[in-house]
Amino acid sequence: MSLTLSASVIVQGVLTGLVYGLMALGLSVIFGIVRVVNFAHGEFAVLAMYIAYLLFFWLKLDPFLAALPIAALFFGVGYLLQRALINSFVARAEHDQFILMVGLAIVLVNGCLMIFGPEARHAELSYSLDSWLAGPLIIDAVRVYAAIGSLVVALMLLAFFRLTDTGTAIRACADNRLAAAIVGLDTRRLYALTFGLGLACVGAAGAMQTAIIDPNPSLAPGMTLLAFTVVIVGGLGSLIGALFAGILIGVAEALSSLVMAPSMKSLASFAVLVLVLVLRPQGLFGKGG
Amino acid sequence: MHPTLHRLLGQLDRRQRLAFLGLVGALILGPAFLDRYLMSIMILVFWYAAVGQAWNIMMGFCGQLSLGHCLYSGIGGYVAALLWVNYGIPPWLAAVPAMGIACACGIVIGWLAFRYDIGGVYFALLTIAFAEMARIAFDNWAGGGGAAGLFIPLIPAADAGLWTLSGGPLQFYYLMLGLAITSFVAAAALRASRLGHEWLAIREEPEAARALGIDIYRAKLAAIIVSAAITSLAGVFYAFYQRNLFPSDAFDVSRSIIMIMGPIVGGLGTLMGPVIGALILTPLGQILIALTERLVGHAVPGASLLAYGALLMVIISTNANGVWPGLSRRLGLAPRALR
Amino acid sequence: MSRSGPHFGAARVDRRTLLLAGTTLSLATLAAPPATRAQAKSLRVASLLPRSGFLAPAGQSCHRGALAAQALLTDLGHAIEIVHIDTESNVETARTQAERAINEGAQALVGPFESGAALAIAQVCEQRKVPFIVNIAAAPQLTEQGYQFLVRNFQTGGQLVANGLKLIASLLDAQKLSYQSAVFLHANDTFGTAQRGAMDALFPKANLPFKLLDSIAYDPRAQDLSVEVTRLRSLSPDIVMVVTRAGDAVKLVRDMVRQRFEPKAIISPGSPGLYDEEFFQTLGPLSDFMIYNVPWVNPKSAMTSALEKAFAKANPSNRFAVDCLNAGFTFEAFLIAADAFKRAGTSNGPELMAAIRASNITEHVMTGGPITFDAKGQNPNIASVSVQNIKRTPTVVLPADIATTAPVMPMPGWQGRS
Amino acid sequence: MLSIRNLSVFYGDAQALDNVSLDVPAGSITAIVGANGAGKTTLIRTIAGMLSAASGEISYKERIITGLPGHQVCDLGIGQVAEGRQVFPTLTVEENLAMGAMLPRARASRKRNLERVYTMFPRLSERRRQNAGTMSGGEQQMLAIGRCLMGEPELIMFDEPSLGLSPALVSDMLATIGSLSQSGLTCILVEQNVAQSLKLSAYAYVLENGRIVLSGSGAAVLGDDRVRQAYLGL
Repeated sequence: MSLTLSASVIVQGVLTGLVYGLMALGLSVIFGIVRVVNFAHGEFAVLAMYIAYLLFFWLKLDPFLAALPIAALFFGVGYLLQRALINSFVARAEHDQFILMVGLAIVLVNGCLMIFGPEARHAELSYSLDSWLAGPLIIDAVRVYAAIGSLVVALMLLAFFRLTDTGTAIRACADNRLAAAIVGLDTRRLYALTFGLGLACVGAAGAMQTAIIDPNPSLAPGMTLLAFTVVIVGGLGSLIGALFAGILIGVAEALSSLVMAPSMKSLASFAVLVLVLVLRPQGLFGKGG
Repeated sequence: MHPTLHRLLGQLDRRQRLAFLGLVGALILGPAFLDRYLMSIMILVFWYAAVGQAWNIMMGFCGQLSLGHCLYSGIGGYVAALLWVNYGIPPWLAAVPAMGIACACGIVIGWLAFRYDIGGVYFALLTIAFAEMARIAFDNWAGGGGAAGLFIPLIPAADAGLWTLSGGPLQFYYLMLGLAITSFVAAAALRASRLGHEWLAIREEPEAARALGIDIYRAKLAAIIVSAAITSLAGVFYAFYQRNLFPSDAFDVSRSIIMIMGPIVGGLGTLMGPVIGALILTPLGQILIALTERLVGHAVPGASLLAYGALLMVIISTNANGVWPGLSRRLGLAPRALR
Repeated sequence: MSRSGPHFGAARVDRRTLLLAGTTLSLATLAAPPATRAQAKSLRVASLLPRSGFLAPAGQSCHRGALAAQALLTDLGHAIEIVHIDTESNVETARTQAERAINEGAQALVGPFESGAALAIAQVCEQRKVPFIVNIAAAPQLTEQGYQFLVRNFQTGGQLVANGLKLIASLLDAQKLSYQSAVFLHANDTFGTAQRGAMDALFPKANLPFKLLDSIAYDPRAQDLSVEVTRLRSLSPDIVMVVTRAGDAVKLVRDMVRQRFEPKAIISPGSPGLYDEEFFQTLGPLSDFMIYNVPWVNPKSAMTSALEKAFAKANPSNRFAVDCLNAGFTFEAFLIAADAFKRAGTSNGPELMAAIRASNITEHVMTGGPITFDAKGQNPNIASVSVQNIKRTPTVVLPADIATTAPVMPMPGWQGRS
Repeated sequence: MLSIRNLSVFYGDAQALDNVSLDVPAGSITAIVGANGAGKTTLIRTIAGMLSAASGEISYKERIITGLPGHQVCDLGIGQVAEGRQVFPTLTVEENLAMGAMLPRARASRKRNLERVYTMFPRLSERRRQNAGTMSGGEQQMLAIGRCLMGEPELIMFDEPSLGLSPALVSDMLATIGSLSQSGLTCILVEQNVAQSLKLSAYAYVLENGRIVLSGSGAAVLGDDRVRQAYLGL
């Protein structure tokens, strides 16, 4: 195995991994703070991908730009969803939340199937197939853009949580739900905001992924599973952790598909998950012991 | 009558006993009234009731959320099918190593998780991870047919029989009914046992359970072993019913999800929950297929599944503890032993 | 149980309504009227296809053929009534729906595009003595298990690969090309793995003029194939042999373009993926010049043009040229049932089945000889042809007697296509 | 200032408060004593809007507040220093304090209140960048009180503020509460140091199994034989 080959595979793994991280950010926010097991995560991402596709199809809007309006739309959807439906499940057991979200996932996927049909849709961007030569390495343009996008989204989230009062209040809710009620934080509103924010991330991630992956209804379950893996490996609620875990898994998968059959590469991500669960259950960047 | 069964029935009041025996009786006489389509549905209902009960032992009794139960049914099916196809070992014998290997997998998972106190969603993810790893392994293992699948050859009708699990729907109707009843009785007996009480204590108050001197690790491990054993036996029957196995189907997350929806919808931790859940969900899916076909025509694939998802959300939103607790109250079956 | 929560009042109503509704529905739909059987004037055939779920793209493509079949067979004077059932890409559903279809009067079953569901349906049909005509499903085991009520009008995986490899040799011969090396890349799913098995067994015996450098299995659920293409590129073969589905074929080509890897030929020895509408729509000019060696509609057959017209009428927004394999085999399955019904004059299962097994249909749409079935229920006369994408349209390029144009080899580079 | 009439609260089937009536006059300390599980914390959480009453009425400054959600109750000026301090462990001291000032009534004067809290507890000022979870129990209690003051409350409910503190710190804590009261704040004090807290209080209620069994001035209750026997072991 040549050095160049390994190097280019690692670069691809890092880029793919950042996209994994991007996909997991929204889940990290929802799962880490509201503690709702959002098993419809991948379905929401696919929905965002379809909307990005439609915006491109009708308005020729670039998916990387469409990320903004879609994030705004998803924020609203998430806010209302939490208020109207999920809030009554916050205090209920995980398995009840799980069934609710599975039901929602089935509705979303089959809604997409009924509207868009089973074939993947594709947004043909002028730069879809661009790549750059960097010495012996070939780097895909869209993956670089998506990786940058995921870093930007992560930074914005981080800034929101660190620098704004509302962001701090949301962290406070996650930190100690009882104390949040005691100091008079409107936890219902904050949870709705958080869920909205989480879905906004999913929306942005989905939109940007449209440049790389073609939306089709059967993508969703794999995305959900991957996002959960990334979030658990990175540590609940840790945004940096999600990005790092995404890269770790991306590189592990890429390298394993070099040394063994590529069809076994997701073995690597599950192996990482098992190792982390056993050795450091709070995740690589999780708090506490 | 078997003493355990006798003791269990003894716990029921007259009305409950009548209802229970009436239900069992009706199911036993079922084939006299059911056409083949309804029987094929009931076969699935029994199967899901059985594996739902097995899952319920782990989650409903002991509080350990497994989302990877397809691992056990898949292993059970694969081991028995491989032994039959390659060595001619009949499934009833092959079920022993099948259950053994499935239990061994359960022990490994339990050992990893319970030693380190991994619970809740983390445990769920661990179980999914193992099921997925099994899927990938079987997908790539040529000896087991790989992704191309493993096929159990058809046996000519003349030689078909119970011993080789190759009979018609009537045989599988009673086989699956027997499986469901067995798992129900096993769950009832376990729940009434010392181990069952330990499980309930662990589910409710793990710290208090520890303080009472309960060996939590051992009790949880027992739960996963019992659950894996029943599920893998069910997997053997299922494999010989369908007569083919594909890793992408046998070890798919969605199979685990379908397995656990019944007990949750029916009433988690109750004995009747998995039964009621299976009786609701499996026919519901079938009804919706036929209904949407009639209402919206055959031109809208996805409509029936969409309605299924929506109804699932309605059921779980309006039934805080599942359907059975409320239903049993209204039927006047005071929720004592059967709940 | 502790006292019920605050929702109890509301839940009670909901539950009761639900229960009531549920009971009514079950009565209405499950207990369907007993079917009028036996000597009906027309044959009722159920089409069982995975039109939702994982296999929906292919299932819907087949379904379009079933829609066309109803019209064309009626035109041809066959008395056939097709009912359409969605198997949801789920083996359990396939099985229960097969039972329901027969309950509701189906006298023959057609479907189901994939092997797992085919086996599930085969068992039902075997027990109920209702003929089952497999439209598409390649697992060799289907016709090796002794099913009496099953016939398959499709090639097995092994036949596909054997014919596919032969055609590759003919292509190289016809174009006087001497390619040195190939890599086999396949999706690690049911079909792909079966093809891999056939390839491993057949390639060493096929005496092809090039070396097989490696066989690479990839995960069809993977988000991209960049690493796989990187591996390919480092091997740098002349020919890339692929077994794909539409989604991953797109990923494969895109990553080849991005990594500027240009093999001299991309040839499928018998798989879908390279000719789905999704592939053409998504890749545009980049979809051109792919070659696939598969059974295809015979462009020189009169019935093919009739089917094409019926297809266009039933599915105005779809191209027959793209759907023709799925639609053609699905149509032929119904044709086989209708033809047997005409000859047998009865819809009685065993008699109809005997007629089906005795089929000898010379006038049909797919390439190859007349439709007949061997003792196992397999049609041995289906031929593969080489089809190449030219200007976003699948075009038969070999064998010469039915080819509409000559193959373009080696494949032009990715850049500058239009 | 606060008046409760015939309040009953249930946890599932269990009745936690049974027909409780009490009055909290403005500008003084009202003590509530009782054994563990008597319903003291339930009472405080019900006033705070965190639990809902089955029957009865709570009025604050002539306004009925029964059924208002917690954050609205807080915004009326009813603050709480909860049992076990309940700080936000991974937030810094300053962030913790900021959370106390999220109420609309306190937003504008946040800066001034922050200075006031830092003057009152210089220790918090020194540790303003430190995570609250890493501080000692006494410091966390200061933080809890400071955070409550950030919301500009007019009524503060203290739930076992001295729990887990050393005797010296307990005295400090009670002194702080006394001085807060002197500055014009109304206080409800739930304490296990019955003698010390009754001495500090103008009024007192004794809660047993969810019922008020005794009430009167702090001194009178302290002098009652039953109280002396049950809570002071005399």
